[in-house]
Amino acid sequence: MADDPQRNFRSAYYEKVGFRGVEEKKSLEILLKDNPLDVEKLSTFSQRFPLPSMYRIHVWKVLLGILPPHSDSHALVSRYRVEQFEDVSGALTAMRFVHASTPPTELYLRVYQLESRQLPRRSELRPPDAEDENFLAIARAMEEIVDDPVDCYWLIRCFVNQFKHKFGDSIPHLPKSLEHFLSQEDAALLAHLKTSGALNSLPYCLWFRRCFAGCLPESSLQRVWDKVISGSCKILVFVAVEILLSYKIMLMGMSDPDGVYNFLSNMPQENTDAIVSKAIDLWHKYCGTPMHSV
Amino acid sequence: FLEDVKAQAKGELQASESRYQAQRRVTLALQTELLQLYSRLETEESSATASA
Amino acid sequence: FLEDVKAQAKGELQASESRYQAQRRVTLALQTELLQLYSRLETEESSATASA
Repeated sequence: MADDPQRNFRSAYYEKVGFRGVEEKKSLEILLKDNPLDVEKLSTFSQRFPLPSMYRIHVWKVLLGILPPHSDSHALVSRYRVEQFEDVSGALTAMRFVHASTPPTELYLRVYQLESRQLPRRSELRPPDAEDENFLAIARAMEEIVDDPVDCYWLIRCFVNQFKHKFGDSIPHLPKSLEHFLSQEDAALLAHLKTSGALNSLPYCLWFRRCFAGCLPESSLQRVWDKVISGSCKILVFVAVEILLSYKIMLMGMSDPDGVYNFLSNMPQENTDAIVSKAIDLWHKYCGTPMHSV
Repeated sequence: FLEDVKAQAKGELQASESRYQAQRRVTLALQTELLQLYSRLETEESSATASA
Repeated sequence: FLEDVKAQAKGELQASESRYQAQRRVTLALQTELLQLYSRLETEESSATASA
């Protein structure tokens, strides 16, 4: 049935205009009524379906542990989270690390550094290093997705920390994994990237350290982050594969690795929703769809 | 049910502790900054005395 | 027994809360000190510039 093109067309269409989402939204609402929330089931839901935008931030906060599973603790814990952020940002203001016109993303970085004991002395302030830049890129994207600054800080912090702790060991292997799946999907493209030397200088940092922050527009990015936050870093590989496949014709015509790098680092912002949809399908095809519960 | 109560309490306590730990880190950062400022002040004062 | 567990959890949370409040008073005091130090430093610096 999955091969029925008519059906595929229809479901793609419904997904686009939001009808298919009605059933999913209902089942998510049922899950969200649980007290305590079943974090496992919420992860599975989020792996399988796109999160309805009205619930996205709430589900992310639960999955990242910013809110505990018990709903009747949410008010208290939210108050703690607000106070913690205000305490630290207030101290940073007193220490003159930040002031009224400091961009929020820089404030978030300083709060994060202070909390993780990495705040440099004020007399030794240096320009952001590679890791700071990764943080800032994720922060800028999160800022586009989340309105409330306190929520935004906590989501960045927990996203970055979870990503490091959970996937830190896997990240270095993702380029190899990309090569593997690209060989399955388009051996000719892979061969071209290899012979031109571009394969070794693809924008891996942008893709696998910043999780496409600054690469995909936020509306597409958040659908990728749904999967990352609910427990998959493999999805990043499939997004990369689909980006390469989408621009195959252009890439086949390029032989300069720097040209390839620059093009992919400043990728056109059209059709990114389709790229992400195809990447999610491909990810389900190779890695299976989580079936239990929901 | 008992486990449930315990889990809930644990969630709240963890958030509260994280808020407390942040205050401790703030204290450390403030102390470092103060120390630096005091030594700067001393240098300035001694050089002011020397030049006077 | 359940009441017991609840009471214990409440006690732990309160202890955490009061530790937080104590630490908070410390950081507020340090921030006040910092503010004073900054203004002293600025006075000294401006007088040093003036006398130079």
